[in-house]
Amino acid sequence: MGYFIDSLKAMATTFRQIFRKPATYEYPEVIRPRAERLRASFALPDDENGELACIACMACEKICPSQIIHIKSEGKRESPVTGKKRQYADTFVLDLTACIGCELCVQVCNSNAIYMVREQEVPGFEREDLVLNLERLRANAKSKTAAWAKGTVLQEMQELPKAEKKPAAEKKPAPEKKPAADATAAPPGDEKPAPEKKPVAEKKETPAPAAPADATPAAAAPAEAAPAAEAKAAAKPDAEAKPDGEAKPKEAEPAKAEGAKSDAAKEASA
Amino acid sequence: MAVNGNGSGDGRKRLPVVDEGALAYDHPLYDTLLNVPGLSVATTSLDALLNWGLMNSLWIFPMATSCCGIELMAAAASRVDLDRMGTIVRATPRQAEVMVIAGTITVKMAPRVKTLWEQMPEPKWAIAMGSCAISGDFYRNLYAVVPGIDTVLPVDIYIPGCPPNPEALMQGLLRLKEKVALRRAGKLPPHDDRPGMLDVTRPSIARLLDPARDRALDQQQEDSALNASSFDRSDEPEDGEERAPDQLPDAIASTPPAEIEALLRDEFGVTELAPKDGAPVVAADKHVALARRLRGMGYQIFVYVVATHFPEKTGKVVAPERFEVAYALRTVGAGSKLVSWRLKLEPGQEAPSLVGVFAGADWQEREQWDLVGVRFAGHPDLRRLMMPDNWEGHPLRKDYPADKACPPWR
Amino acid sequence: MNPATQSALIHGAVYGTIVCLAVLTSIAMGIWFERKFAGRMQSRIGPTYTGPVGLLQPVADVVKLLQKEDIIPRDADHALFNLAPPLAAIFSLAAAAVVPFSAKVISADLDVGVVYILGVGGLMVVPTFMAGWSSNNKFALLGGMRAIAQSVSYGVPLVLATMVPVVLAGSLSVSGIVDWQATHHWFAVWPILPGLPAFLLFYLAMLAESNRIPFDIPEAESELVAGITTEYTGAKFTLFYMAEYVHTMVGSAVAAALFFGGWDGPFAPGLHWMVLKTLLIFVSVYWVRWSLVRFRSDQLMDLCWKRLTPLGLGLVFLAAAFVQYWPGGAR
Amino acid sequence: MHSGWLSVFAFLVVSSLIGFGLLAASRVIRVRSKSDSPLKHRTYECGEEPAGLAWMQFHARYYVVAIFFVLFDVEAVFLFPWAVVLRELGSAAFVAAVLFVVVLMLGWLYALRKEALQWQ
Repeated sequence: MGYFIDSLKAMATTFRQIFRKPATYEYPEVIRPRAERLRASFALPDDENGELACIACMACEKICPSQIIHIKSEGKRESPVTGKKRQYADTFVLDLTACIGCELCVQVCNSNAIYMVREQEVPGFEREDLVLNLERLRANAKSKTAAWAKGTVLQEMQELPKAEKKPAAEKKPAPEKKPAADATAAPPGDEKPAPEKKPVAEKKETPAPAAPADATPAAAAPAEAAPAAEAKAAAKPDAEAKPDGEAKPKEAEPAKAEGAKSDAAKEASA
Repeated sequence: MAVNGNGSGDGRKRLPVVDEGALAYDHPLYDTLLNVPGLSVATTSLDALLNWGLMNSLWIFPMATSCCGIELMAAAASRVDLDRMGTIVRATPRQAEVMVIAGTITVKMAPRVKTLWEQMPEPKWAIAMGSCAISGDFYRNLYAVVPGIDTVLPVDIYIPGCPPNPEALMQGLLRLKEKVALRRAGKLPPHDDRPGMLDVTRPSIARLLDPARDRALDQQQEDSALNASSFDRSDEPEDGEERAPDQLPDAIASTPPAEIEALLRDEFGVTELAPKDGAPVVAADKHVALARRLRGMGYQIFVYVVATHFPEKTGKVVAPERFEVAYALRTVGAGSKLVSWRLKLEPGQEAPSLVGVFAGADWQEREQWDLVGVRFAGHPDLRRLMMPDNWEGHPLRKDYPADKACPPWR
Repeated sequence: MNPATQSALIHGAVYGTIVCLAVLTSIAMGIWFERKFAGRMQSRIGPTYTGPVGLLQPVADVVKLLQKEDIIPRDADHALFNLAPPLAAIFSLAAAAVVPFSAKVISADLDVGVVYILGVGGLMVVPTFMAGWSSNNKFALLGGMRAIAQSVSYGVPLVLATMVPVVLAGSLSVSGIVDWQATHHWFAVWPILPGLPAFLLFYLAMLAESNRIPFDIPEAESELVAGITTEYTGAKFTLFYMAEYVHTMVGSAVAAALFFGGWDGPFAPGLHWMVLKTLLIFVSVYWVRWSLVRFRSDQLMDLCWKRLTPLGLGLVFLAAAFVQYWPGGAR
Repeated sequence: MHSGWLSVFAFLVVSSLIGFGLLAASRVIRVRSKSDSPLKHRTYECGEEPAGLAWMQFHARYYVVAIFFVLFDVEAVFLFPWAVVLRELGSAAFVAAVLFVVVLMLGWLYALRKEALQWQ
């Protein structure tokens, strides 16, 4: 008997429910308010000068756990707007088919050049429809609302207390051979990324002043100067790629090391 | 593995052209009707009616293997309410049109998914919901995960997200409706040909309907699905023949650890302690006796058996390849005490099985054999537990390549 | 063929067509209504896309189901497998033959209509078990076994509940019982003691016979996938799906005729009253369905054999006593 | 009376037409799969290989239910004619039927006490 009374109570509950307003949002017509932190897709915004903010530092590509970001840059060139030399992401492919939405790429971006948006990408008929290229990512920046935070904001939230930050910052100015390694792991916010990238580019260029200075062709190197020839061969592709690199031999130490070797090569060839 | 697309002149790869127009079914009697002169108006309107019915009643078969399944459930609930577009969830594939693959598909699951897909009646569609189903997500290079379910069955709609929210599933179903309409009209869905992205999305095996796909692979996958659970049952125990644990006295007041130490030292000759945690290393031939003895002393819960593979070390520290098997037992009740010990095994050496002492050791030892490859001497039923029965190798050995392919599924 | 035979056949065929089509149409709308109703109970909306307010949703479902591929499992018994769905549809419809939808609209006015309804209703267990057995599927077989146990058990309270109006009206003809109620009083109203409990008993047994929640253990989705229909695709599944609803609908009509005076009612023609009463009972079935949870198998059996069967017998004798000893009860 | 059964027959024909007609209609418009995969025709068992046939012997425990059903249905067969003519026969018939059912219910009580009506 108790069961039947309970059943009647249950039926009364469901009956009352009929006259309440349904909780449904009729999706395509009515869009439920999106949560502030909903992260669905990506966007590449422009910087204040109206050009792509991304400087192809590859930090996001390196940190991505799913390895879905692929950036290619064709090196530095002059900005048509500001006239300054900077690096551009010439291809930026983000494969949304394997994205886990962890937002790490946003967190490591020092130039706020990538952020996540709240609107979902439209489901695709093909896997390729879900691959975001540069155009789609830039279009997203214009058409979609950004999720809750961008790179520097997130970095500030995670910033360590000042006292601990100091030694990390001091370590930086003493790179022996690889200033590139610090570029990705740079402590947030202490330097603008653009100058930080410079050593990377320069490191490639450092051998240049020595090798092509006296125009020593590799073929002319005699066989007895084996270590010198090796050093030269290693230096050569770079030298060819960037013949104008001799203009700034800034990093003294690596240049000296290379220079010593190429001096030997010079003597040998003479 | 597979070469995708038709390489064009400028050396940039093009996207594979999927043969969407080729329906997996035909309409024999109906097609005849369509060709009868004079009936064309009637059949055209009939065609429109049939298509309308198909579009507006897409029933779902949920292939929910992980977290995306929760969103799938949420999509059927009040906020989004898939029922608005006539979509209900059927538990049997025989009555569903749309298989929603929501979650990671492992190599062991893939034959089952294939079977269920085949068991759905035509016309049918598949929706890959979420990154794992689309591409295998960041497990896509892992030995046990299928790199995208479209390598197993033809996927019609890809819903991005990890996981996609319920609205995204609804949107996917609406997109599917578009596709159903197009397919009946003999048209292809709009295809955005963006060259140069292929390397990014290419799965390690060519997907279904891809022209580059090896047709033999379809057959292999089907054969594999047909024999998904076929294994040698000859060494399986008959009914009622299962080995019962030895009869031992019930729990006695648990022994203090110092006493155990003495016992190990004096009776079982333990001299060596494992580095780091100091667990005693017991000789393999004495270890069953030790377990029996400990059980008699009140350690009645078999906690774990964990095997670890140590590959051969060269360089500064030279060490031969070996396996270590860790065991742990617990006492029953409050203030429970733990005792653990190790076995060190050379490659090929077998660890005596504890199944005779603890019934719970059965599956745990099977798991360790399956994943690490330590054999347990005297185990009644030592076969694969986690991996498919036809799996080669033991994936948790250190020398096992993490991205090893397991044909035909990856 | 003599004219009487001919006219009887024509009468049966014409009214049969009308009744069958009317029942099928109303169950199509019933399915729509159920989905809307269930939606609102669950704070949802229910079908909206297909047709105005989703009214054409059941039509779309049937159109879709009819064009689905037909799969017969290799291990199944093909003949039985194919025969079960149409049989289910026929048996569920057949009981409607003797239900009076108004004083005139009745396909076949049998003088043993009540027995006919019980007999045909009892036959429903045959296609159900046929489907369960021939599928050669363990889920389907278990569903079939449960269906048999349930139908057979609940057949007894059903028979006993039906016997109450028979005793009270002294007639085995459904239209006779309705006539008696029209001239005297509805049995659910008076005599209140055997009448209303007998209706409730009939209602419960009807839910169980048509495998409705809370008695839907033969197709408990959480355990048995889809019960007996696990292996059925397309048109055959449609027939089962239809049969289930027809069974409920016809059961509601019989309940309306036996306990609520059928077509009897003021102001409006009899047909309207009958349809209204039938639909109200039909809707209440869905109200129950979307409010309660299902019984366990043993609870189901306990309820039937330990509670409902003795209760039914008691009600029959209460009714008999009323007829015998209540002043004016016999007339 | 005779004509009633003829009408029922006609009704059954109509309902069979509906039942089989739907199947026939579906035969015309349904699709045929081009795939002849053996997986398609395999018994559904959640994607697993079916473990044997479902046609096996198992204990259904319906023996008692069947006996009870027969018992109570036969009782119903006796009671239906009695119910119809109760008015004419008067209280003697009422008492007789009560006695009959009391005897029946004694059997039911016995079964209850023997726990034959327990389902575990």
